[in-house]
This record gives sequence, structure tokens and C-alpha cells, in this order.
Amino acid sequence: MADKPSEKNGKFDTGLIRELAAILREADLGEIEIEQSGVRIKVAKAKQAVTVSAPVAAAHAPVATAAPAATTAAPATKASLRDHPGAVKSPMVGTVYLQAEEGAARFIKVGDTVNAGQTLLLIEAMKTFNPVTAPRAGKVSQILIDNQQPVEFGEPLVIIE
Amino acid sequence: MADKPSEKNGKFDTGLIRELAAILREADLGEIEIEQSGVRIKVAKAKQAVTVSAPVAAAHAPVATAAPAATTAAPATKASLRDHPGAVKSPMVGTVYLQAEEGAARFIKVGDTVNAGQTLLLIEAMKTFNPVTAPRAGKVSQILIDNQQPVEFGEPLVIIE
Amino acid sequence: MFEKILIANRGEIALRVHRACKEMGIHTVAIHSEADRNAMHVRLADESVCVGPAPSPKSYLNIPAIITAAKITGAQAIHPGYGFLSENAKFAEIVEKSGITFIGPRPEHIRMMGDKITAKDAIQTAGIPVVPGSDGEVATFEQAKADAKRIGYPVLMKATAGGGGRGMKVAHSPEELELAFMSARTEAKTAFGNEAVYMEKYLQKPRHIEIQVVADSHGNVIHLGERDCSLQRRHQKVFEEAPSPVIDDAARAAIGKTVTAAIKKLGYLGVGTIEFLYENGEFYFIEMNTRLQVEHPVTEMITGVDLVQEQIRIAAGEKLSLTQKDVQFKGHAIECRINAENPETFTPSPGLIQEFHAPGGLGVRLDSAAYSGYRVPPHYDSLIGKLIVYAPTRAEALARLRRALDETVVAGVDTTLPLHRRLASNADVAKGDYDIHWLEKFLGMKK
Amino acid sequence: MFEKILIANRGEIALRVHRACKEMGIHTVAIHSEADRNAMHVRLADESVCVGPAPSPKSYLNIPAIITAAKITGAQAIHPGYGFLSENAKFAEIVEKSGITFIGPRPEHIRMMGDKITAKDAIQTAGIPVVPGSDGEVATFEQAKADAKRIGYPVLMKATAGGGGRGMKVAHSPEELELAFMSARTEAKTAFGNEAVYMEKYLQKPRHIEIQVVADSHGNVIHLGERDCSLQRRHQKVFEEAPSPVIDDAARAAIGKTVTAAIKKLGYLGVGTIEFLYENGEFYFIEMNTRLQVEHPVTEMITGVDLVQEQIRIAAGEKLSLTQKDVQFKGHAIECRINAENPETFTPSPGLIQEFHAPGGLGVRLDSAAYSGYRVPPHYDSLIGKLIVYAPTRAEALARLRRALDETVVAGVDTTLPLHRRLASNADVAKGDYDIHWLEKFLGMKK
Repeated sequence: MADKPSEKNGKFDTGLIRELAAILREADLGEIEIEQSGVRIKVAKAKQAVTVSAPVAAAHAPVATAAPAATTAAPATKASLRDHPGAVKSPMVGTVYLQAEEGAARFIKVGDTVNAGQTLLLIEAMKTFNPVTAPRAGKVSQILIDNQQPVEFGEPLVIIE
Repeated sequence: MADKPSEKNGKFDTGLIRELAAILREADLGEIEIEQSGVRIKVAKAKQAVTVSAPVAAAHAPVATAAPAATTAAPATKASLRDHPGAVKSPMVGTVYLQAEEGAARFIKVGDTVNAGQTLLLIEAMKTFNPVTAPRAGKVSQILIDNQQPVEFGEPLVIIE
Repeated sequence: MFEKILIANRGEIALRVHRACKEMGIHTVAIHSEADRNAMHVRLADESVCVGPAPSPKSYLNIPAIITAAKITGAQAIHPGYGFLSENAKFAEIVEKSGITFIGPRPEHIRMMGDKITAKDAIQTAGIPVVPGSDGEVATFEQAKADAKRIGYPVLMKATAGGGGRGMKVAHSPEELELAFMSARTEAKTAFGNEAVYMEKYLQKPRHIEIQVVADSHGNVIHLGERDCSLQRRHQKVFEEAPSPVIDDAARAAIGKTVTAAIKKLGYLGVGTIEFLYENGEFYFIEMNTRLQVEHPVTEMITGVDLVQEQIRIAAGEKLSLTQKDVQFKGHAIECRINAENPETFTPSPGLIQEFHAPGGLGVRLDSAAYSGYRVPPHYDSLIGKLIVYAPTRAEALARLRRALDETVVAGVDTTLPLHRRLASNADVAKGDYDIHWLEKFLGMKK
Repeated sequence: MFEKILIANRGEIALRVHRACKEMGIHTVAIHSEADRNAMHVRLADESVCVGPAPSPKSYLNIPAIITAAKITGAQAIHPGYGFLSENAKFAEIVEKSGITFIGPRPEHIRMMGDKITAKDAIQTAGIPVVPGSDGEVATFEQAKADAKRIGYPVLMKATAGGGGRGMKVAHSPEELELAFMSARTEAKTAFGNEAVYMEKYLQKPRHIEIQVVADSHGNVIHLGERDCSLQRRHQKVFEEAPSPVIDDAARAAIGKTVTAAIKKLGYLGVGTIEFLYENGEFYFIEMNTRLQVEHPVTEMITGVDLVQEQIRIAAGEKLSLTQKDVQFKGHAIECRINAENPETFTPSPGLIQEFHAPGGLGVRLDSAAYSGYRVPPHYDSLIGKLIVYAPTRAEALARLRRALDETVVAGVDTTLPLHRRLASNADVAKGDYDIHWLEKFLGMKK
């Protein structure tokens, strides 16, 4: 997702969250939740969050806990990187190709500086290869997927900082 | 609500949240939730899982909400008086008699001063009349039951202050 | 048998299919939109793939994404549930062309039944009764008289160019026919610039009765009796039951025989439902649904047949697990659709379900993907659960329904539970005395 | 029929009785201790009365308080559930003397079956098989030989003054008998100062099979087949099923006939269960329970008979709703007792249930008074729910059980759900190959 609420709003800096967390600690609260025109912030104590908002939380989940089928990386890591401001996310379900063809050089490697619109990788779906390009210029700090790895919609692929 | 929970620019009024937290503590509440024109603030105490997840809370209870069968007084009032320090509670299920026999004077009336051990009323159960006595000396400030009224165990009968 | 099935749906029906798969030892792949990341069907599935953002066209209707998800997870079959892509012939074709089994009918039958006119022709040819009417336009009053005599009164004159009730006139007897014919033509001319009218039998207080059929790839076809779905609001079923209070064993056997013969003639595959209007002992075809129905559980309860497991076995090329002779109808079942809607205005009520408590005990089944803390997304339909009760008799089923409704707690969003409590205690419902107009009248929407 | 029934119990069984009452249009009165003020049975009942503080002797066993509660609420009948006062003959007498109907057997039968010796005598006289043994003391080796020959090997020598396994010796054949007889006497003398021993048939790997009977006040008696409750831990049933994997139609009909004849001879009233040990095709009486059993739902599932409604009708003087011929056994049912206990140490785990999510779908029944936010009190037994599954075959029931267990969420307290997940996937359980010792061996408690 390109426009995250915090980017659109511009006012939700970590300072607010830090302050909410401080209140939570000082007042010994269980949780604080704030919602405003599509934006919602909830600050809760670690155990409380699980209890209150996720009835099928990991610890007590039904045995067949779902995990993204297409990934081998730890889901927790992937989930947190989903919110990374520099994350380039997969626009579709498919299989990633990091190079144009067998034996060719990879489009990018960690440390590369890329321009906006530059091809980062290809995603194959239904036998069509779809280029994924850099949304803006920056430096490739992480490549989160392997060549020919299946990915799901919205999965973070590359971090550009 | 005097304070606006937020301003148009999206910056939340954390002062309000602090104030809510203070109210929560002082009033010994479980949670406070505020919603106003698209803005919602919820402040909850830790360990309030009951409040959040209790499935049969009064407001959303199953249709056949149980009420003490034996009382005609408003349950809410009775429930709060149960915790009154001067409450004399029923030691058994039964029927209250405020006088020793038909036509006799009542054991007590509001405003009476009673001694510890003095009979306040009788409770009939299984055709046995059981005296309920004053646990300590004091003034009868309220008589919460009518003559021949059925009562359940633990139901407040008389307040002695 | 398949080892892994992708379930191309969400909500309670995705969970329903998941349950059938797990009971057959089959691994499940859930697909979901970004809005459904925490949905129950995703949490319970063995694997899950996010196929797109919240809007259905980009996720649950996104054919390339779903096919790709099946490919990358190695699913051998796709179950479409109901709604979304379940009656999309093109999807069924693409699935099969991708080397994956589509758990449903053949594309040609989906296509055939998806078009009202070809459906009616095919069904009529196969021997199923349709609403009798004129053969196209009724051009003269003489012809109108002849047609009305053949069809039987009351009859309805309709503008061929019409719609929305305009240009429609009823004649209850020969005396009323001329006026009805003339005024329909006049009104049709005024309203649509075309005076052509046609005639149909006028059904005054029909019930909605539908017959469940199941056909395998070996030529075996059975029916599982009827469901009465007459309690509708704006053509949406609200409360369904099986058997119907007005269909007896002989009538069930007769229509069942007609329908299974027709389905066999059509060469249909899988589960399907023939929907009828029913009045004065006669069935009139409305449409055929080439998929699992929302209300399939009432049939499961009175027959003991797991329709989803049957679908999966059929798609795997197996024979039906039972013959018509093995089908026994026992007891009575009622289903209430619990929607996240205001029970009076029917305004959708998405949001956080703060409390959710399922009813339990003997004869109570809840099919729901909701849970305490679940947020009903605003993007999809409002069905959050189906309460199904089963008991030896209809009266006992209604009593059980009342007590089960009284146990059910859904707090935080509006639901149609209060409406169902009213229906379960209503005298007409208790008598089974209702038609397709009853509920709207009851709700004060008409008259 | 009664207009108002007081339910003298708590937990899931109070809720079970409440459900039956509501479905029959009967008002309910819940009683409760102070610890159960927020319990589900109190919340759902039409009226409730607090009868005492948390400890059972002062509340759920407090006869005067319960009778008074019935009096002041005008209840016409009392259902005792199971446990607590359900098999207290004196309570049944007091209830009846108070002009209230006791929903259960007559006091004399409760008393008769409450004493092991009179129960065995009465049952044997009525024609039900008991464990064969010597007629009192076996004084000489000659007599031992004669008795053993009559009873059949293996036999068990037991000290008449004995207990706790001391003075017990097994003889598997005539060759072993003399040593067993002599050493049992010697050990008995040493241990108890009394060398007297008696003989019983030794059951090596018996199953626990029980027969459900129902009798009305008009002399009609039926049986509803058996339940297999062999999976036990410390004589507590854990996992029950019906029908038993080892009882066929002929065996069921035979023992059913024996039992119903005996129950008729005894003049018994209401529902009851004859418990047997079963080995090599033979039934041996253990005891009779003169009340509803915890595991009654499995019988309800395979027969379609609502046992609690039947109890209430019988208490109201009505005839049984069906004859033996009407009883049909269909499908297979399994019940898992979900206890708030550590699944390995079985230490009770009272406390707050933070999350509770019931399984749903076809063939799944949950009988539970628990809910999200419910606090399991430490004062009573640890049963917080019973998960019952039903399917056409035993294999399908086990598959359904596995998927239902996987859906069930109880968080905040330890439960025996993990044990049930292990059992539902166990090869011996799948084969039905277990006896009353199996579970303790499986848990590593023996050998």
C-alpha cells in the first residue's frame, strides 16, 4: 500500500505513540486506543493486546495456525517490515525473478542506489512477467526475497532508504 | 464533554487522555471510551479483560436476563447495598417476618437504635422461624424488605449505621 | 482424492469448506484480501495467501491472483463457495485449463443457467414446469382470451418492453380480461413507446420452494428434497426451513422425480438447486443455482448428507455416496441468517464485535466465522453467521430456535437477531402460513 | 406439564436442563452460590435465587435452602442434574413431602442402588449378570477348586477383610490355584489378622460399557443402547462414545432385553444407567446410576431422543414418547470432557477464561456454561465443557472431532483439550482397541 495513513496525515510521529506509551505505564493502564477519520492508534500492554483484540492469538490459537504459504522467512519479521516506510511491497501474488533471464545479472543488489522508476525485480503471474519498479530514488538497504520465491499480495520485497 | 478530544489537524490532545486516566483511577472504572464526530478515545485499566470480553454483559445479555426471583426492589440498588458496611444480610433463603406474630408490633422501625444481639426480624424457611439479630449496636437507617417478602441468601435486609 | 484444496472465498462459507476438507484429511489454502488478514478462515487454514487489497474485484474476484495462488501453493482443486466466482463460467474454464480441478459444475452448465432465457428453455425442454404463458406477444383480444383459457385465471398482462411493474395488469376472470388487455397495451405504449404485451399465469401468494440435486460424473443423480425459503426481504432469503410446511411425501417424491430426470437429461455435474415458485400444489421454475446455497445446512440436517464433502468427492471423480433409496428425510431444520445489519432499517453495521457467544446444546449448529474481537469489514456482504436448529418436529425446532436465539450474543454491531426472535415467536410462522410477500408485509414495507 | 422448574445444580448440566425446559415452554429457576453470581446458568434462567456461600454443603447441597427457594419461587418440580443431590434419597423424599415433584427415580430405588450390596443383590435377582464368585468365604482348597471350575479361570482370591489390593492373588489355571489360595490366606492373615478369602472371576482387560434405560410411570421401559466409557483416569471418565466399537446389533439387543426386563421387574422410574464391565462378550454389573449421566449426549446424538425432556415428561406423569421399536441407532457420537486441568498433571486450573471460542459446523455440539470473561471458581469440579461430535461413521466422527478440537479456543486456564487432541489422533483409539486400563497406561501412570 503506497499511502499509509501516517504518511497521509503527517502528524502521527512516534512522539505521540511514545507519549501514549508513557501514559499507559504511568497510569498502569491496559490499553489506549485512538481513532480519527480512518486513522486508529492503539497502545496496549503486551499481554493485553493479545487478550483483547485477537481472540485466536498465537499462544492459544487453533492448532492449524495459518502462516503465509509463500514465504520461508519468519512471519514476524515480514509482518514488521510491512510497515517499514521504505518497503516496496508486492503488487500481486506471484513468483519473484531477480534477473531478466537465466544467467543475466540481478537487477539490484544491497547497497545499490536506485532511481525512481528503475526496475527492481519481476513478478511472474499467469505466465506474465510484471516489473516492480522503485517508487522513489534511494539506496537498497535490504532485499527480502530470494530468486523464484513465491510471494503474496502486499508482501515486502525490498527496502529502499 | 468540555475538552475536544482532538483538533482538526489530527494531533490528539494527550492532556485529555491523562485526565481520563486520572478519572479512571479515581473513580475505579474499568474503561472509558469517547467517540465524537469520527474521533474515538478509549482508556482502559489493565486486567480489564472481563470488561472487554464479557460476552453476557448486561447491555447485550441473552434475552432471558436473570433477576433475583425473590426481590421486588430494583436489583441495581440491592446490589450496591450489598457492599454497604452497615448492611445486615440474609443468612438464608426464606421469607421475612418483621413482627413476631400477626398484629404484633414490628421488631424495628427506621430511626430505632438497636443493641448488638437484638432481634431485627425473623426469616422463615422450612417452617422454622430464624431470628436475624443486630451484629452490633447502631441506628436503623434503612429497612430494605417488606413483611412476608421472600429473600435470597446474602440479600441486604437492614442498614445499621 | 485431492491432497490440497484452495478455498476461493471468505467468511462462513470459506470456513464451511475448510471444515469439510479437514474432515476428509485434505490440506487447505485460504486466500484473503488485506482487510481479512485476521479472519477466521485465514487463521484456521493450513496455508494462506493474500491475493489483493480489500475491494473484491482486486482480491476475491481477481482470477489471475487466485490461479497464481493455487499454483504457488500446489493446490490441486479450487472450491469457489457461493457468490464471488462460484457461478463464473469463465473462471471455471480458466481453473480447468490451468490443470486444477474446479469443484463445481461444468462451465457449459454454469453458462446455461446464468442466462435466464437459455436456462428457462433448457429446463422446460428437460421436463421441468415453468410459469405458463403466451408464446411471445399477445396481439389481439381474441388471442388473449384463448391464451387465458389455456393458462387459467388469474393471468398477468406484461409489456414486452416493460419492467418495474409498469404496463402490468391482472385479470382474475374472463370478465376482467378485456380491460386488462387494453389498459396494459395503452400503458405499455405510453411508458415504453411499444404496445406489445405478453401473458403469464399470475401467482398471487406463491412460496419459494427449491429442490437440492446432486449429480456425479457417473450418471447418478439424486435429490435431497426441498427447502422452503419464502421468508424473503428484497429477494434476499432471511429464514429457511426443510422440509417445507406445505410439501408432503407424495409431492416431494413427484417433484424430486421430475427434477432428477431433468438433471440427468442435462448431464449436469455436482450440486445444484432448482428454485420454484409454488402455488396451489403447482411448481413453477424460477432459476437454477449451479453452486452450493447459503441455506444448504437445513438439507444436511434432515438428510445427514454432508453436501460439501459430497461436492469434493464428485469433483475427484468418485460416485455419489448414496442412492435415492438411501436418502431418508428425518426431523425438521430451520436456518436464520444473522446479518450485521440494523434489524429494522437493514442498514449494514460493520465494525468491532466486542462480544460473541455461540448458542450450544442439542440440535444447535452455528456456521460462523465471527469471534469476540473480530472486526466486520465494510467491504463485503453483511452475513456474519447462520444459526441452524434441528429437532424431530417443526414445533420442536421452533422452540429450540427460540431458546438458541436467546442464548446468542453478538455485541458491538447491530444484527438481525432481534428480527429472528420476532419471527420465531410469530403465529403465522408457527403455522407455516406465509408466502414470498409475507415478510415484507410483516416489516411494514408494503401496504 | 410443569410451568416452572427449579434446577438444583450449576455449570453445564444446569444449562442443559434449562435448555430442555425452555424448549418445552417451562420457566426456569436457577439456584446458585455466591461464587456463581455471574454464572451462565444464572444469567440465562428466568429467575434465580442465591442459596448460600461458595462451599457446596452450604449452597448446592443445602437442602432446606433449596426447598425454600422452590417454595418462594413457586416451582412445581426440581431437577437435580448429576452429582450434588441427584442421588440423595433423603432429598428426593423431602422434595416430594414438600409437595414438589422430584425429577428422578423414586427414593427407594435411589437408596437401593446407592448401597453396593443391596444394589448387586437386587440387580442379580432381577436377572442382570454380575461378576461370578464364591458364595461368601472359600474355606478350603477343595472348595476353591470347585468354585474356580464353576466360575472359570482366571480367578481372583480376595481377602474378605481386605482392600487396597493386599491379599489379592490371581490364578490363571488349576495349576496356579493352590499357591494363589494359600498365599492369599497367608497375606490376608498377616495384613488383616483374618485369613478368610473369597473368589471372583478375574477380568483382565475389561471395557466399561453402560446401558441407558428410560422407564415411565405406566410400566413402559426402553433401553437406548450402550455407551463405551472405557477411557478413564482414576475411575473418572474422560472420553465416551456410542455405539461401542465392540458391541454389535445382536449383542446390543440381547443385553438391552435383559436390562429392560430387569428394570421393569424393579419398578424403576425415570432415566438410569446400568454400568458393566465387559470382557470376552460377557457383561458384568458394576453399579446403577439413578440419574442423568454426564455422557448422556452421545446417546441423544445416535437415537435423536432428548433425555432431559424425556425425564421431565416422565416426572409429569406422561408416557414415554417412543417404544423400543421406535428406537433407531444411527451414526456415531463421541464426547470429550473438557476439564480446567493441566493436561499432563491434571492439577485443577481455576481462574479467568480470557478467551473462549466454540467450535461450530455440521455435527458439532458443545455443552458448556463457559464464556469469554468467565472465572472458573475453585470450589467445584473442573468440568467446563463437553464437546460432542456426531457423524455417520466412527471414522468420520473421529475426523470431525479432530477438526472441532482444532477450532476450540479456551485461553487463560489450562484445559484437557491437548489430551483430547492426542486421543483423537491415537492409533489404538482409531481402532477402538482400548480397555479401562488403556488411558492410565497411555498417560504413563502404570508400568
